[in-house]
Amino acid sequence: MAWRQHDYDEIPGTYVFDGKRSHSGYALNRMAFSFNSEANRQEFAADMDAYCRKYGLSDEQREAVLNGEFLKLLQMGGNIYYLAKIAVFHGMTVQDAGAAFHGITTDEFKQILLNNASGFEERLKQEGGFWHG
Amino acid sequence: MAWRQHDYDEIPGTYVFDGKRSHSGYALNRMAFSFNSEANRQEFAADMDAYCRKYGLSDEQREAVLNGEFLKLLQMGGNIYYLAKIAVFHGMTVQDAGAAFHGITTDEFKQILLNNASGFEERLKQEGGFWHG
Amino acid sequence: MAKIIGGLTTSHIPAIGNAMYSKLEQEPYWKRFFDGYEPVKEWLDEVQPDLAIVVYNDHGLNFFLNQVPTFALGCADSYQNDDEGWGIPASADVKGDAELSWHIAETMIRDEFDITTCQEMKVDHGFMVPMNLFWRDKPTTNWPKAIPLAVNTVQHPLTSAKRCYDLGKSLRKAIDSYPEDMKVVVIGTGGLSHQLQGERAGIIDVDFDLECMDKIINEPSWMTGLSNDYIMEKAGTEGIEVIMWMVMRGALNDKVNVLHKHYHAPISNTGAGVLLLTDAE
Amino acid sequence: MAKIIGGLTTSHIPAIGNAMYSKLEQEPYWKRFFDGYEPVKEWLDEVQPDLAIVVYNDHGLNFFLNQVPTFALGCADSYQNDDEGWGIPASADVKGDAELSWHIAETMIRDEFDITTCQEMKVDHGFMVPMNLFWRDKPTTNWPKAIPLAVNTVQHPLTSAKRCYDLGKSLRKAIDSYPEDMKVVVIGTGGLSHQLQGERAGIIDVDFDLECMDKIINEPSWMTGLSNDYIMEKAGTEGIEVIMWMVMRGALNDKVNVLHKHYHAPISNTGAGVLLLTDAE
Ligand SMILES: [Fe+3]
Ligand SMILES: [Fe+3]
Repeated sequence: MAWRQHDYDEIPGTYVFDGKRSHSGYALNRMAFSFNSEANRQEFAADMDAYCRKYGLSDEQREAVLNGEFLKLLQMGGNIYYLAKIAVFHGMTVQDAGAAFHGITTDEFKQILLNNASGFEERLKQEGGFWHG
Repeated sequence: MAWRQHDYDEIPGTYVFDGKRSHSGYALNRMAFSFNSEANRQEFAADMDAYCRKYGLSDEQREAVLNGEFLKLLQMGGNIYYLAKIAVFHGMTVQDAGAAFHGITTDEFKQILLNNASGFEERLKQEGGFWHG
Repeated sequence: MAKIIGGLTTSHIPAIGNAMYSKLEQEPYWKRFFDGYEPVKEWLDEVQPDLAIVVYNDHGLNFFLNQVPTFALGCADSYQNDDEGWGIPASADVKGDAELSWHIAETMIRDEFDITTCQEMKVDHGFMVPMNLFWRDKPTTNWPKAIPLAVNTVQHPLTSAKRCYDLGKSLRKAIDSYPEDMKVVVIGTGGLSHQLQGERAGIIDVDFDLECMDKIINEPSWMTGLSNDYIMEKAGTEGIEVIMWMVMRGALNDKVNVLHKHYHAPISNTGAGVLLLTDAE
Repeated sequence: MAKIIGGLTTSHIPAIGNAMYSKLEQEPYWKRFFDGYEPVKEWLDEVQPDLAIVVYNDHGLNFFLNQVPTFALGCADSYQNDDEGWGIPASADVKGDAELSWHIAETMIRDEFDITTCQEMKVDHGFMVPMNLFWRDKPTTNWPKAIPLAVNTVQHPLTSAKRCYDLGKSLRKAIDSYPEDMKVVVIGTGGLSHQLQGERAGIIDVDFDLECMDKIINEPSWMTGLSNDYIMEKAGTEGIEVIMWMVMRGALNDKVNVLHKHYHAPISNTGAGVLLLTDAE
C-alpha cells in the first residue's frame, strides 16, 4: 500500500508535514523533542552518535544529524520546529537553516527576505485607509 | 465566582464528573493515575500518608484515602475509574465500592443488580424478533 | 477498494477481561454471556476481516485528565496494552495500519471533526476486552489489524450520540474512499446501563437497554435525539458509553440486517448487549 | 455578564521574543515593528481587560507528535512557560480562570466542536510572545488572566480557516453567556506569510498579507473560502497559521471597527501584521 498523494505535493521546494512525513520522521522528531530538557541536551552534546542510536534514528538520519544536513533531515521526515531544536547544536538559527535549504549564505537569504518585502510601505499607502507607521 | 449549575446536578446519588469535580479532585486523581506503575504502587503501599502528601492531596482527601472512604473521595472530586485504582489497595473491586456507596454488603449489592435485571429473559421473548440465547 | 462489511457491538468492562484471563467462560455466572459471542465469532471466521476499527473510551491508561481529547484516533503501526493499576499482565501488541489511519484522519478533519491524532497510543481494557471477546480463540498473529478510536466518555462535558453518529458517517466515507482492498469491521463498545459511582450505583435498566438496541438497529434518529442528561438519568453515568455504539451505526447504511443480537444482565454491574449488523439496501 | 471588548492579532515568532529579551526594541531593524504595538498597548491600558483568550499553536513544548489535538483549551488556574530547547529562561506563570475555561468547553462541545480539555498546559512562544508584546511594560501581577486555545497548525491534516471562524462564533456565545462581569479580549496569533522549510524557504508575500488583513476586517467569508493548500501555496507552509486569526474574527460581530492596523516586513522570516478590532453594530 502506497501513501496517498495530495495536491500540496506539487508545491515545489515544500515538504508539508503530513502523516506520511511524520510517520517516517517519528524517531527523529522524538529525539529533537527531548532537547527541551537541559539534561538531555548535555547528554546529546557529549555523544551525539550514541544519543541518536538510543532514539532509534535510521543510519541516514543519524548521519544527517551529525553533519547538520537540514534539507536531508527535512526530506527524511524532520519537522521544521523540531529541526530548530537540533539546529541549536550546530549554532544555527532558523534563518541559517533557511539559507542552508537554498545552499546560500545567511546574508544572501536575508537579502531575499528584504527583496520579497521591498516596497511594502508604498503598498500600504496604495492600499489606503489608516495604517499606523 | 461560583461554578455553574447543571441539570444533571439534580440526579440523586450521582456525581457527574465535570470540570468542577475534576478541578477539585485533580491531585487525587493524579495520584491514582500514578498507580499504573508497579514501582509507584510499591512506594504508596510502603507509606501511604507520605505518598498522598507528595501528590498534594488535601487533608480530607488524604484521610479518606487512608481509611478507604470512597463515597467521600467521590464527593471530593475522585473519578470512579481512578478511585478503582486506589480501591485495589483496600482489597476492593468496583462491586465492593458500589456496596460501600450504599453502605451495604457486597452480597446485598450484587442482589440489587440481580433484582434490577430479573426477568430479562422473559422480556427478550416479549420483545420479539430473534435473540440468541 | 476498502469496504465496511459489518458493525459489531459489545460491552468492554474489566470483569469480562478477568473472566477470560481466569478461564471462567463455562462457569454458570458467565456461560450464557459468553455463549452470546459464539455466532459472531463464527461469522468473523467466515468473513475474515482484515481490520477492525474499535470505538472505545480510555479509562485512565493512555489519557490522564491533563489532556482529554473528545475524539482520538490511533495513527500508529502497533498499539500496546499496559498495566492499568491492577497488575494484570499486558496483552500482546495489536498491529495497526498507519496509512489507513491517516487517511481516516484526513477525511474526518475535512468533514469538520476536530480529532486528535495519536502516533503512540496505549490501549486499555476498553479496547482489549472487545478484541479478546471476538478473537481470543486465534493466535494473536492471526488477529486482524486494528485502529483504536477513543471517545471521551469520562471527563464531562462529553460529546453526544448525534455527534458520534455523524462521526461514523465520516468514518464510512473514509473507508469507502480508501483504494486498498480491505474488509473492515467497526466495533462500538461500552455500555449498556451501568452506574459504578454514588448512592445510585447498581443501576441496570433492562427496558432502556433493549429499547436502545432496537432503536440503534431500526431508528438511529431516536438515539441521536437523546441528551446525555437523559441517557445518564436512565442508564447511569457509565451507561453513557452507549453513545459509542452510534459511531458504528453511523458507519452502516440507513437500513441494516441483524445477523445476531444478544443481551445478558447483570454482568458485574452492567447490562451487556451484542449486535452484529450488516448493510441492507 | 462577560463581554468581548476587542479582537487583537499579532505574529508570535521566537525572534520577537528574543528581541524583547535582549531589549532590541529601539534598534533600527526592530523599531518600526515594535512601534506598531504602541497604540494597542495604550488602548489596553485604557480598557483594562480582565482576561485574554490567546489563540496560538504549540511548536513542540506541550504537545509532541504522539498526541496532537486539533483544538486544545486550557482549563487550569495557571499556565507555565518552559524551556523550548534554546535555554532561554522561562517566563513567569500566567494566571488562568478554570471556571470560565470549563464554561467555554461546555459551550464548544455542545456546539459540536471536539475540543481537548487541558488541566495542565505548558505554553510556548506562540502564547508568550503575544502576551509580552501587549503587556510587557506591566508587572506580571498586573497582567490580565489568560486562557490558551491551541490550534494544530503543525501536524497535517489541519483544520480550516472556516472551522476556526466557526469556533470563534462558539467562543463568542460562551463569553456572552457567562454570568460574571468580565472584559475579555481575543487574540489571534501567528502568521503572516512565512515559510521556514525547504527550497522555498523565505517566502514573504506582501500582497497576500495585506489582502488577508483587509478581508479579515471587511469580508471574512473570503478567508473562510480559502483552502489550506491555497494559503500554503501563497503564504508558505508556516503562513497557514493565519487561520488562527479567524477564531478571533468569528468572536466579533459581522461588522467591526478598525481601531488600529499595522504591517511590517520582514521580521526574521515573516510578514508581521497587527490588528485591533471592536464590534460595530
Ligand atoms: Fe468503560
Ligand atoms: Fe508559530
